[in-house]
Amino acid sequence: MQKLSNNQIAWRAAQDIADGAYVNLGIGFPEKVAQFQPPGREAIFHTENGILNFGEAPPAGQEDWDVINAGKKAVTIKPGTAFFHHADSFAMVRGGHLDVAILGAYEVAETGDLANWSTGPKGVPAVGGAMDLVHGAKRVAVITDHVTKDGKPKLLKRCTLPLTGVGCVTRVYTSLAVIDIEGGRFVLREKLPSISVEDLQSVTGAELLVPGPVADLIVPEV
Amino acid sequence: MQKLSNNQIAWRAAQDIADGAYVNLGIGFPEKVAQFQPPGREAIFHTENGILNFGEAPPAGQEDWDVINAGKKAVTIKPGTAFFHHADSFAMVRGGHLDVAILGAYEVAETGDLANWSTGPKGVPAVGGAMDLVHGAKRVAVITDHVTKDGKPKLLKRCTLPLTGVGCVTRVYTSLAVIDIEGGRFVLREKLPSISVEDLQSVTGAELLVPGPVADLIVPEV
Amino acid sequence: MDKTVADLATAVAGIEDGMTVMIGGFGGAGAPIELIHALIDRFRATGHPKGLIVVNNNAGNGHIGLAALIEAGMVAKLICSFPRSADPVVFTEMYLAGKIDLELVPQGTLAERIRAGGAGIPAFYTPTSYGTDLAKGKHVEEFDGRPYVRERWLKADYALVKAESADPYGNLTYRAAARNFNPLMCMAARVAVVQASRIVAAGDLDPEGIVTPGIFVQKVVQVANPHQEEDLNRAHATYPLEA
Amino acid sequence: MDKTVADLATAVAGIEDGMTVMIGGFGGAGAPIELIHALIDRFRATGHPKGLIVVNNNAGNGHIGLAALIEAGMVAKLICSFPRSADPVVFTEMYLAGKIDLELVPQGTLAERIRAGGAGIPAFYTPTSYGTDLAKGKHVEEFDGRPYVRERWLKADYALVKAESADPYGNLTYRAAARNFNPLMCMAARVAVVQASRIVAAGDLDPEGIVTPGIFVQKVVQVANPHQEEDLNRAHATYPLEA
Repeated sequence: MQKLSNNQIAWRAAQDIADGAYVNLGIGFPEKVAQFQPPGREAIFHTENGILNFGEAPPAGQEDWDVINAGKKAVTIKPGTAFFHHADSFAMVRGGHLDVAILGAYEVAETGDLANWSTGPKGVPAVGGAMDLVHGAKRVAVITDHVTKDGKPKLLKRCTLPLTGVGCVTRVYTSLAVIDIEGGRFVLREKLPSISVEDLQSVTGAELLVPGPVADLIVPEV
Repeated sequence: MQKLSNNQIAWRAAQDIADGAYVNLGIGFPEKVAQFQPPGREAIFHTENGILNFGEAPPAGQEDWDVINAGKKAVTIKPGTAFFHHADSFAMVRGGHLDVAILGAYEVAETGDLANWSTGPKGVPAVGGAMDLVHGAKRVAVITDHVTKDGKPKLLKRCTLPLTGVGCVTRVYTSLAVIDIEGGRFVLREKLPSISVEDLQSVTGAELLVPGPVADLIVPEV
Repeated sequence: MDKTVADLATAVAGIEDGMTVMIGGFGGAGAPIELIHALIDRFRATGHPKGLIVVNNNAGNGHIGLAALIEAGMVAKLICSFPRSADPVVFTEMYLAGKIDLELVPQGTLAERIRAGGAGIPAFYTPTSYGTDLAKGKHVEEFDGRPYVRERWLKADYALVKAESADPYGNLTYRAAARNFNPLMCMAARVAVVQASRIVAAGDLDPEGIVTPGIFVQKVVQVANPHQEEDLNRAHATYPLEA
Repeated sequence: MDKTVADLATAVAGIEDGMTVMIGGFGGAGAPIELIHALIDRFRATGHPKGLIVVNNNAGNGHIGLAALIEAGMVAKLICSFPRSADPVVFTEMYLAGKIDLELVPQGTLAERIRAGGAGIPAFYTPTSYGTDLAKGKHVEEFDGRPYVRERWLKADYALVKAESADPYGNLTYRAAARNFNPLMCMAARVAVVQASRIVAAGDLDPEGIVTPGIFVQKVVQVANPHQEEDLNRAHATYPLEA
């Protein structure tokens, strides 16, 4: 089955970020979204550890390890950058000041529940800012492969892994489709032209509603 | 009956402020305490509206009306002054970071209850920061004339006016005496040499305990 | 991104009848006099907005700024800690005549409720006001053996704020104790409208010294030489001001 | 008033067995490496302090700083949001062996609990963690139809903090994102101990730009060229550091 690369998923998610939006990108894969801002639009990126409006990574060897993002990777400042402490940073998050948070997922349920912090009781649990982000941003979107490495659905009726948040996700960008969550159901908005709704349903763990036209999900090679 | 002037009461209260203490003085009469810091001791004054370590009033005509105290009187900055917003300011108050708050009073009860914000249902009520201060500072002291203008006791078994705080006052500096509040009782520590314990009791609305020696309250003309 | 608007009228556009409007300032320090006067101008021209719920530490002084807003009859309710001033006659008369409602809030609780509104904290506990008339009807709970009063967040549709410097992103600095409630109100309002004495280019503000990051600000208008309420009152000014 | 102390050993004096110690930093940025190492030195010399409850966002990286404190066996419990790092082996092994307790707290809740401790707010409500394992056993309440979890303040006996500049009053500035938890921890600790890269005279810090007012600080020690945790780890350093 054809599928989008991670870069392509990130590209698609970036198209929905409006000019002037305040955006938090989860650590890891979601950080890629920043690379695909459409020309002419300016997004302002927030990182939990106290920087608003930071710039891209510096060249290797020129890192300032006091200027890092939530993933502890070096970033840069630019005109308009502001620094602040952690309580102010999470006031931005929890207080509804972010326009969108884009996060990774282990599982997403049709209820909007998200599981992305723990794969179960083994090992060392670590949550970071994920549970705050899902309850703060005006819009919480997920980017993810449509299925696990073993080919099992990640979009489910109910999450099986420990939850990050309840009823928080409203849009999922996968390697195969763009799916909204409305009224506790998955609503298919876009899919790769090469796969049928039936094929998509077969790798999705809950019913996909198709109440209106489904657009072709066409993404450039990026 | 001999009594201390307001300046003298303020002077006496100032003697108990340790070197390096963080102090909030209520608006009006308590502001006088700042004038009588003992030589060699430095108190750092806090004002609710967001200045720490401010200096005395500027000469008339040289006021900066952005540099004012909680009573909206002009003050000055000095080396070491810091500005901050109201939430941080009351974090200092409520969080127990002030060493002492010195406030005025309409009434003080032997329980430590204080009434200093409202004389009853008539007129426009106004509370300001008084209710925060009584629950924040490590030590809450009152300076007051021992009796009302009509000669009635201000130190009572129970307050009759609306309370500012419950069980918050631990020391009262009056025009006649210094009285601690311990275990829900007034304990006499110092009195003017010219008046007897009996005379003092006669103008006090609750029993004065005298468990130990009573020092002479001797204050210079100031 | 450019949050600056051309004039005061544009800055206060969008404030409608019945809205909750937070107004910065502690007494005159940090009071956004020009924004308030622009709002009064709109009311004089159109009859709107009225029935406002205003949040401020005080209730105005003299006949300018917040006092003039109240005097114009635009305010249905005031949420404040200290409705007294050197010249409180406007509020006092309207309050005693029953023409304006008052919610009296201890100053630290007022600040914390506004901060909570901005920080997504719907309720918190404070020792302040326990056992007093201002705690009546409020939930009380003990923590570690000490009683506390539960307070709710305060949010607003709009905030009117006075800053010293602003950049096009809405990053702000303040001047001395004119800071007071202003940064908190930026956080708690859906639309924070800022009058800044100086608008500078992005990058001209030290990122270490920004007090309000731009995410909390929606509109900025330059007012290069703002009135100081205290000066106006010492000159016995009334609004509209004489030219 | 002069809160400066002469050396690191004096700075960390007073931290005793079983105390709660907040340690600033987010990963390596803002981590008070030298204060941590001074505390380890004391433990190596005296066997104390041990059994510490440490509050930090993370659980250390490599074998220096917080990781070295844990490796030395001085920490009984860690309260943090993200006990993972590039090299988390020290914490991971001790945790999996049951030799250290972990209280996992969402990052924003951790920050707000510490701020609440400093601000005299014993409890507050947050939407964060509602419906998750981290809310188990916690009081839940609805406000305006939405469920929230009640969280308690966090306070500490000591805080170890890294600042950029300090004056003798304890007024502090920070450097970039090394600010993070440091200002909050100053507020929440009975004794906030600060290592500053530069101690300046009173009046040398712009009063507008002070991030932590001195009232929240008890001791300051100058560490002119502090280690950056990231640099040490890239050099595979372990504590004690080679000269």
